Amino acid sequence: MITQILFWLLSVVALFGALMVITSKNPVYSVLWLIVTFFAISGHYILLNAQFLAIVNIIVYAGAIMVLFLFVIMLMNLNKETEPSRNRWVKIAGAVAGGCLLLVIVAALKNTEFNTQSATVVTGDIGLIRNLGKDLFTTFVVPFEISSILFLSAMVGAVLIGKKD
Amino acid sequence: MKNALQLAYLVPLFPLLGFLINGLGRKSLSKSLIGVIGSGMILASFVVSVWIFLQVKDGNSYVAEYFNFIHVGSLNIPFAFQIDQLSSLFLLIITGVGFLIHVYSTSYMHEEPAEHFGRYFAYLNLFVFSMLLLVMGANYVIMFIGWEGVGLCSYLLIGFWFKKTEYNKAANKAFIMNRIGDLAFLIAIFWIIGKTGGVSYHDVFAFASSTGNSFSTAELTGITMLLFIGATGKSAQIPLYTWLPDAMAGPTPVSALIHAATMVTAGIYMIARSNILYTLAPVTLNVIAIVGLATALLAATIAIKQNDIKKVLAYSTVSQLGYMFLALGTGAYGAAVFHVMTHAFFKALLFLGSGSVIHAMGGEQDIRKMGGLAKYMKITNLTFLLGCIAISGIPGFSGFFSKDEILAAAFGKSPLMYGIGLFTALLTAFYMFRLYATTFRGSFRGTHEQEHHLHESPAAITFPLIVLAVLSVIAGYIGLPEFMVHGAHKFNDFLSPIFAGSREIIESRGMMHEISHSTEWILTGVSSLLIIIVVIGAWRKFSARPELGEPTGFGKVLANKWYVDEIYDRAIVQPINRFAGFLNNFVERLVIDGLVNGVGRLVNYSGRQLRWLQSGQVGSYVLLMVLGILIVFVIQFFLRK
Amino acid sequence: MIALLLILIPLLTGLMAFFFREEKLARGWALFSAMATLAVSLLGLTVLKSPANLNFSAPWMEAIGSSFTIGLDGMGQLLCLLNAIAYVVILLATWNSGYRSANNFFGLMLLAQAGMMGVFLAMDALLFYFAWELALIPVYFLCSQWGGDKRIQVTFKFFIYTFLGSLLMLTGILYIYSHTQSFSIEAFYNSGLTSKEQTWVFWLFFVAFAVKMPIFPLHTWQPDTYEQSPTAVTMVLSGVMVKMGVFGVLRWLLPVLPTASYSWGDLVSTLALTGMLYASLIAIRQDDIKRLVAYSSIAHIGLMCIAIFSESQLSIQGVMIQMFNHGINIIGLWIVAEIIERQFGTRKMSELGGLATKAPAMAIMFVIIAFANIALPLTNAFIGELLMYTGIYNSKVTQYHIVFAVLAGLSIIIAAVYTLNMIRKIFYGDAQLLTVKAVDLRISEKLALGILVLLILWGGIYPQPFLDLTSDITNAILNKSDVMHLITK
Amino acid sequence: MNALIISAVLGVIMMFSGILLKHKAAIRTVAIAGMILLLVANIAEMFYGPLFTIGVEGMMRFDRFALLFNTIIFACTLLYFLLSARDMEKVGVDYAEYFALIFFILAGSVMVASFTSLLILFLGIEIISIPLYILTGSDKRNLKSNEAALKYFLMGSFSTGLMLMGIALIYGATGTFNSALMNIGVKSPDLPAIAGMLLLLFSMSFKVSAAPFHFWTPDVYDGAPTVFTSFMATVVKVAVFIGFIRLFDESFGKLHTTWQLWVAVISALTLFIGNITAVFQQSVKRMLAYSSISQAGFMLMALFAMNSMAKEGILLYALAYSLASITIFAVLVRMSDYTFEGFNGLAKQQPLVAAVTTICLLSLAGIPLTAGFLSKFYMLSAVMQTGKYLWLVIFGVLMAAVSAYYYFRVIQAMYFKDGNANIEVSTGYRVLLVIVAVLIILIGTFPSTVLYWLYF
Amino acid sequence: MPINYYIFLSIALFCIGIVGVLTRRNAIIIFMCIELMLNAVNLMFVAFSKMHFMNAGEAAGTVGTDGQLFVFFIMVVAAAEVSVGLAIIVMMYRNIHSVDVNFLNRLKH
Repeated sequence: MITQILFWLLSVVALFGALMVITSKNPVYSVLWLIVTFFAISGHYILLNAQFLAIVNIIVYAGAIMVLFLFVIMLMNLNKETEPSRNRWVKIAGAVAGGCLLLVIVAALKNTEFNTQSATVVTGDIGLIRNLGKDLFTTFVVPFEISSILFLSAMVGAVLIGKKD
Repeated sequence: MKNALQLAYLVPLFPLLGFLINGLGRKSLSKSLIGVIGSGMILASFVVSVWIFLQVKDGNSYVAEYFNFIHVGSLNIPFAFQIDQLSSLFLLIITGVGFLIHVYSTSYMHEEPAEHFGRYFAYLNLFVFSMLLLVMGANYVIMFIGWEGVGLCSYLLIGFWFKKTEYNKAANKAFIMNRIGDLAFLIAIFWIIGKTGGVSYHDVFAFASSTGNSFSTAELTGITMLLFIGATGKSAQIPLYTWLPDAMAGPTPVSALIHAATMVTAGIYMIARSNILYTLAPVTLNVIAIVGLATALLAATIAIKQNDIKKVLAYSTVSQLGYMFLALGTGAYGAAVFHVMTHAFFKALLFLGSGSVIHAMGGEQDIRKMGGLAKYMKITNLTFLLGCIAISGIPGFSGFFSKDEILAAAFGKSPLMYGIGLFTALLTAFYMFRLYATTFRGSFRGTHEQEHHLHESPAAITFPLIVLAVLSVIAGYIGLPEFMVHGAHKFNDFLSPIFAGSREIIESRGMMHEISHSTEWILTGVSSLLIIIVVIGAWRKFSARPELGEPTGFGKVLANKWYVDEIYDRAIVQPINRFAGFLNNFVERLVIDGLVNGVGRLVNYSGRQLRWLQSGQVGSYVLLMVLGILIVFVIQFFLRK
Repeated sequence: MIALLLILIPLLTGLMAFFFREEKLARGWALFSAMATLAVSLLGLTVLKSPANLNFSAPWMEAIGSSFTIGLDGMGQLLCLLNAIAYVVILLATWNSGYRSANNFFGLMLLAQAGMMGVFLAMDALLFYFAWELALIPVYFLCSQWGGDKRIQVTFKFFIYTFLGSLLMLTGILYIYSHTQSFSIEAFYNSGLTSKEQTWVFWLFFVAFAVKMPIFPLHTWQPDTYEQSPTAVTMVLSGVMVKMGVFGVLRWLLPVLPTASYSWGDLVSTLALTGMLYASLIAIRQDDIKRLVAYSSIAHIGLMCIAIFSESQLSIQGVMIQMFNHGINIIGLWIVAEIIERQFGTRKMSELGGLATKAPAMAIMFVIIAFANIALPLTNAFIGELLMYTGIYNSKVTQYHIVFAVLAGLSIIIAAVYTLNMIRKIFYGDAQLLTVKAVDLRISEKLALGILVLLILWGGIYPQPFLDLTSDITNAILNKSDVMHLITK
Repeated sequence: MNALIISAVLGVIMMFSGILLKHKAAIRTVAIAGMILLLVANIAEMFYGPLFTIGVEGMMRFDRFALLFNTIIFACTLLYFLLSARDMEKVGVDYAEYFALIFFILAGSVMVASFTSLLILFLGIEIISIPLYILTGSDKRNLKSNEAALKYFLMGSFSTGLMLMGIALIYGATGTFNSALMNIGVKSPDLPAIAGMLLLLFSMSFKVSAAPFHFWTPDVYDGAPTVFTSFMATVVKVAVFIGFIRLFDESFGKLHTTWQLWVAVISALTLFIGNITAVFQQSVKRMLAYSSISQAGFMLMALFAMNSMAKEGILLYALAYSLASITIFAVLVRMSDYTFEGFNGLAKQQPLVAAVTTICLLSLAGIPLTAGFLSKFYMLSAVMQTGKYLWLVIFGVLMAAVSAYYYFRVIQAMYFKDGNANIEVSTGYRVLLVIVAVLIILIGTFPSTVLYWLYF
Repeated sequence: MPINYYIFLSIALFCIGIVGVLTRRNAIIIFMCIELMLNAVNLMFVAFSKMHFMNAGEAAGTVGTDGQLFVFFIMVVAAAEVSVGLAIIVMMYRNIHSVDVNFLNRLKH
C-alpha cells in the first residue's frame, strides 16, 4: 500500500521533472530538474530493491555528471535565456513524433504476457553490493576489464580534444 | 556430237573473261585491243551458241550441273545451266545482236579516253555475261542472279558518263525500280522454295503439273503474279515503266542492246520459261494481257509527241514490250518470243540508226533540229527506213508476221483487245513515220556547222546497221502463219517442246479458241490496209511540214507523258522522303533519344531533390529517423499480420 | 589448345603492347599479334580441327560452380575468324593514321579483341559474362580517349547503356544459376525453368543482347558512338562487337530458354522489323557517311534478329554466315569512310563528289562493297539474305512469317536507295573544291580492301564451305530449342 | 582473444610512445610493427589457438568466422597505416594518440566481431564509437571537423539510447543477454522482443549508415579529416556489419521472417538514396561518403539472405570494399582539390596512381575480374538463393548501373579531361599501390585462393 | 506493482527524452535529454531484473543480477560519453562561441 503511493509519487515527480527539463528555458534549471528526475528514479531503484544502483545513480549521475554539466554551462555562462527557441513547427513536429512513438509502443506492449507479472518490494537482496560485486568480479569480469579500455580511450579523447595547442 | 552442249559453260565464260581482261587492263591496253577483245569474246560465244543451237534444233536439251551453289539441309540449289530451245534461241539473240553492237561501239565510243573505253567494254561484256546467266540458269536463283546482274550493268552503263548528275539519277531510278520488281521476284522464289523445297525449273514445273500434292490455284496465282511484277520491273510495264525512257541517258549502243534488244525482254523470257505455271493461273494471264495492252497503248500515245529521237524509240520499245505481254497474256507464248526476236532486230537497228544520226549531228538528239538527213547519210537512211517499216508491221517485213500473230491471238481472246491492239499498231506506224519523216525528209533545220559536219558514219557503224536491216526484213519468214502456208511456222515448231506442257493443259481444259483462217485473212487484210494508210499519211504530213512548235492542249499532256513521273514523285517519293525526315528529325532525336536521356535526367533530378533531405540540421535528421521508426512500428504492429 | 591460344595471344600481346613506347613499334606489334591470331584461327579451321584442339577446360572458381571452359564449334570458328581477319584488315587500313600514345591505343584494341574472342569461345555462363564486360571496358577507354569532340558524353551513354544491359543479363544468369548451381552451358541447357521463369530470364538476357545488336528502340547509342569514336574502333564495334549480341542470342537465348523464345519471338521480331524500316528510312536522310552506315547496320542486324526468331534451319544458317559477311562488308565501308575523312577532314557527303575520277580504285572497291552491302547476287550478303528471307518466309514458329518477310523485304529497296545515293554523292558528279586534290588508295589500304573484296566474292560465288562449317551447330541449336515440339504443344 | 588483448595493450603502448618517442617516424614504425604483430598473432590464433586462455563466461566466441574477419580488418588497417599513416601528421600534433585510439577501435571491433552477449556488443560498439567521435573532431581548428564531431556525437549517443532500449526490451522478454539463449527464449510472436529487435535493427543500421538512419554519414565523413574518414568508412563500417550479421543470425534466427522484410526495405532504400544522391555530388570525398552508403546497401543483402553464401560473401565484400576504398582515400588525401575537377589530368602526371585508382573504382563499380564484382556477385546470388524478393536483386542491379555513373566520372576526370592534378608519391607508396591493384585483380580472378581460408 | 507500469513509465521518460532531442537547440540540453533516455532504460532494466528474479521464485539465487550489472555498465559508458561529449561541446564553443546546433550547417547536401 505504502509502496503504491510511493510508486505513484515518484513516477509523477520523475515525469514532471523530465518535462521541466525539456521545457525550461534556462539551461541551469534544466540541469536541476534533471537531477530531480534522477533522484526520483533512484527512489524507484530502492523500491525495486536495487539499493546499490540507487546510490551509484545519485553519486555518479546526480553527483558527478550533472555537476560536470553545471560547470560547463557556467563556463559558457549560458545561465540565462540565451537559446533562441526553435522554429515553432519544428517543435510541434518533434513533440507530435515523440508522442506518437510513445503511443505506438505503449499500444503495442499494453497487452503482452507481462500483464500477469509484477515487480514489487519483496525480500530480495540481489541489489546488495555483495551479490553484485561477486557477480561483477566473476561472471562479468571480462566486460569489467574491457570497460577500462573504454575509459582509457575516453580519457585520451578528452585530453586530446580539450587541451589547447 | 553431244559435246557442244557440254561446252555450254563457254558461252558465258568468254564475256566474263572479256570483262576481267578489259576491266583490269583498261589502263594498260590500247583502245583497238580493248575493242577487239570485247567484240571477239562475244563473237566467240556467238559461235558456240550457233553450234549449240544446231544441236538443240535436233531436239536435244541438256541440264549441266557445275557445283553446289547453296546446299542447306533439304534445300539444294546447284549452279546449273539448262540448254534447250528457248534458252538457245535467246543465246543467239543476245550474243548475235550483242556482237554487232560491240562492233558498233568500237567506233561509236571512240572519242572516249582509253580508260573509260575499257571500262565501257568491261561493263558491256559483264552485261552479256549476266544476261547469258539469266537465260541459261537452270533454276530461279541462277536466273535471279543474272536478273540482278543485268540490272547492275544497266545501272553502270546508264550512269556511264558519271559526271552528269542527272544521268546518275536516271541510273539510280532504273536500279531502284528494278529492285521493286526484284523484291516481288524474290518473294515468289521464297514461296516456291517453301512449297516445293527446290527452285530448279524441272522440279517446280513437275510439281506444278503433277496431280495431287501440287500448288493450289490461289498459290499459283500468287506466285505467278509476283513473278509478273518482277517482270514489269525488268521489262518496263505499267506501273514500273518510267525508268526506261530515262535510261536513254546511257550511250546509244547501250540503249540498243540493253534497253531494246535483250535485257528488257528478260521478263518475257521468264514468263515464257514458266509458261506452265501461268497456264495454270488464268487470272494472272488476264491481268498480264490487260497490263500489256494498257502499256502498249499508253506508251504509244506518249511516243507520238516526243521530240527526242531516242525517247521516241524508248517509248516504242515500251509499247512493243506491252505487245509481247499481251501475247503472253493470251497464252500465245510462241508469238511473244517470236516478237522478242524480230523486235530485237528492228529495234536494235533503229537505235543504232539513231545513234548514227546523233553521231553525225554531233550529239544532237532533238528531231526538230534535224531533217533532210537522207541525202547526207544514205545507208543510215535506208536501214532506218527498213526498221520503221518492219516495226510498223507493213506486210512482208518481220514485224508484220510477229505482230499479226499477236493480234490474232488477241482477237481469239476478245475482239476488244484486238481493237485496242490494232489501234496501238496504227499509232506505232504513225509515230515511227513521224520520226522518220521529220528526221530524214524535208530540209535540214540544224545549225550551219552541224550541216557542214554531216557525213555518213564509218563502216564499223554501218556494217551492223546493214546486217540488222537484212535480219529485220527476212526474220519474219521463219514464222509464216498457219493460214498462209501450212506448216511453215518453223519457229513455233522449234519452240514447241517448251510450250508442250501448256498446250496440253489448254487443250485438256478446252481453253483453245481457234479462229478460222478466213477470219484471219480478214483481220490481216484490214490491219495491213489501215497501217499502210496511216504510214502514207504520216509520211506526207511530216516530211512536208514537221511540227516544230510546242504542243498544246491534249498534245501537251502526251508530250509530258501523262505527267506520270510527276504523279509518282508527288504520291510516293516525296511523302516517303518527308516521313523519313520526320523520323530523323523528330522521332529519333526527340522521342526515342529523348526518352533515354530523360531517364538520365530523371536520376539527376531526383538526386538534386534528395539532397534537400540532407539539410545539415541535426534536429531534422533525428526527426526523420524517428519518423522512420514510427512508420516501421506502425506497420509491424498494427498493419502487418 | 587453339581455343586457348585465340584468347591468350591477344590478351598477352595486348598487355605487352602497353610497354612499346615507340609508335611504329606498337603498331607493328599489334599487326604481328593480329596476324598470329589469324594464323591460329586458320589452323583451327584447317589442320587442327580435332575436338581435342578446339576445346579446353581448366578448373576455375569451382567454389561457385564455374570453370574456365572454352570451345570452338562452327559458329565460334566463323566468328573468331571474322574477329581475327577484322583486326588484320583494320590495322592494315589504319596503318597511316597516327594516334597519340599509340601503345595504349593498340594495347586496348588487342584487349578488346581478347574479350570478344572470349565471348565467342565461352562455354561457361560466368566466363561469358566476364568476357562480355572485358570487351566493353577497353572500347570505352578507346572511344572516350581517341574519339571526336562529343566523345566523352556519347561514349559514356554507350557505356551506361551496355553496362546496364549486361547487369540485367547477369541477373538472368544468376537466376538460372540459383536453379542449376553451375554455370556450365550444359547445365544451363538443362535448367528446366518453367515457362513463367523463362519469360523473366528471357527479357533480362534479351535486353543485354538487344542493346549490343542493337534492336529498336535501344539503338540510340549506336549512331552517335560510331560517329564519335575513332574509325578503327568503329570498325571493331560494328564489324565484330555487334555480332556479340546476335551470337549471344543464338548461343545463350534460343537453346537455354526455348519456350520463352518461342512465345516471345513474335514481339521481338516486330521490334526488329520496326527497327529495320525505321533505320532504313532514317538512313535516307543522313548526310554523314558514318551515320548512314550506322543506320544501315541497324537495319541489317534487325533482319538477322527476325531470322533468328523464325527458328528455321535456313534462317539460322543464314544468320550464321551473315554475321561473318556483314562484318566483312561493313568494315569495308568504314575503311573507305575513314580514308575519306582522313583525306578531306569531312564526312559530309554534300561536301564530297567526283571522287571516281580522282580515285578510281577507291571508287571501284567501294562500289563493290556497297553493292555487297545491299546483297547483290554473287556477293556474300546475297547468300545470307536469301537464306534468311527464305527461312523467315517459310517459318513455322510464327503465323506472321509472310508479313515479316515481305515488310522486311521493303528494306531491300530502301537500302538500294540510300546506298546508291551515297555512291552518287561521294564518287560521281564533278569534283568539289574539297576533292579536287584527292589521292587514290595507298598500298596498305589497297591490300586491306582487296582482302575484303576477295572474301566478298568468295562468299558470294562459292559459299558452300561456310555453310558446311555452320550446319552442325545450326542443327544443334534447333534441336536444343526443339521448335517442332513447342509448336505441336 | 589474442587480438583483443594485444590491440588493447598496443593502444596503451602507443599512448606512452607519444611521450617517449620524439620522432613521428619512430611512432609510425612502432604502430606499423604493432599492427603486423597484431595480424600475425591473430593468424596464429586461427591455426594454433589462443595464447591466453581467459574464461569469458560465454560472453564471446572466437570462432573461425570472427578470426577470419579480424584478419581481414587487421590486414586492411595495416594497408591503411602503410598508405596513409604519414598523412595523419597533417591533422594535428597528437600523432601517437591517433594510433592509440585506432588500436582501441580495433579492440572494439574485435569484440563486436566475436560477441555472444549483448553486453559485449554494447561495450564494443561504444569502444568503437567514442574514439571515433574524437578522431572526427581531431582537426580542432577546423570548424567542419568540429561540427562533424558534434553531430556524430549527438546522433551517435542518441542511437546508443535506442540500442539500449532495445536490449532492455529483449532482456525483459527473454531474461538473458546471451544471444544463443535469447534465440531459444524468444516466444514468437513476442511483441517486446520484436520491438527490441527492431530497435536494435535501427541502431545497428545507424552505425552502418543504412537509410533512413544514414543522415549523419555524409556530413561526418565529409567533415572528418580525410585520413580518418578513410578508416571509419572502411574498417569500422565493416566491423559493425559483422556484429550486425552475428546479432541477427544468432540472436534473432527465430524472428527471421519478421525482420527479413524490413532488412530488404532498408537495403533497397539505402541503395536508392546512396546512389541517387551520389550522382549529384561535386566533391569526390562526399561522393565517396554516399558511395559507402550504397555499398552498405549491398552488404545488407547478405544480412537479408543470411545463408552460407551470404556469410562468405560479406567477408569477401568487406575485403574488396575496404581495399578499394582505403586506396582511393589514400590518393584523395594527397589531392589538393577534392572536387571532380581536382582529378583532371591526373593520368598524365601520375599514370600509375591513376591506373590503380581506376582499378579500385572499377572494383567498387563491380566490373568483372575485380574483387568488387565477385563480392557483388555473392550478394546478389545469395539473395537469389532465398528465392524470394527478386525485385531486390533487380533493383540492386539497376543501382549498380547508376553507381557506375559517378565512379566513372572520376575516371573520366583523370583520363579524358585536361588538367594537371598531381600528388607527390614515394616509391614505397607506388609499390603498395601496385600490390593493392594486383590483390584486387587476384581476388577477382582467383577467389578460391581467398575463399580457401573458409574451407581449410 | 504490475511490471507494465514500470515499462510505461520508463518508455514515457524515454520518449520525453526523444522529444527533448527533437525540440531543443542547445547542444548541452540535447545531450542531457539523451542522458534522460539512458536513465529511462536503466529503470526498465532494473524493473525487468526484479521481474525475472521474482519469476524464478524461491530458487532464484542470483537471477536478475545481470540486469542490474548491465545498468552499472551503462552508467560507466554514460560517464565516458559525458567526458568526451562535453569536451567536444567545449571545443565547439571555443570556435564559434555558441552551442546552438542550428549553427551546425556548414556540412549539408
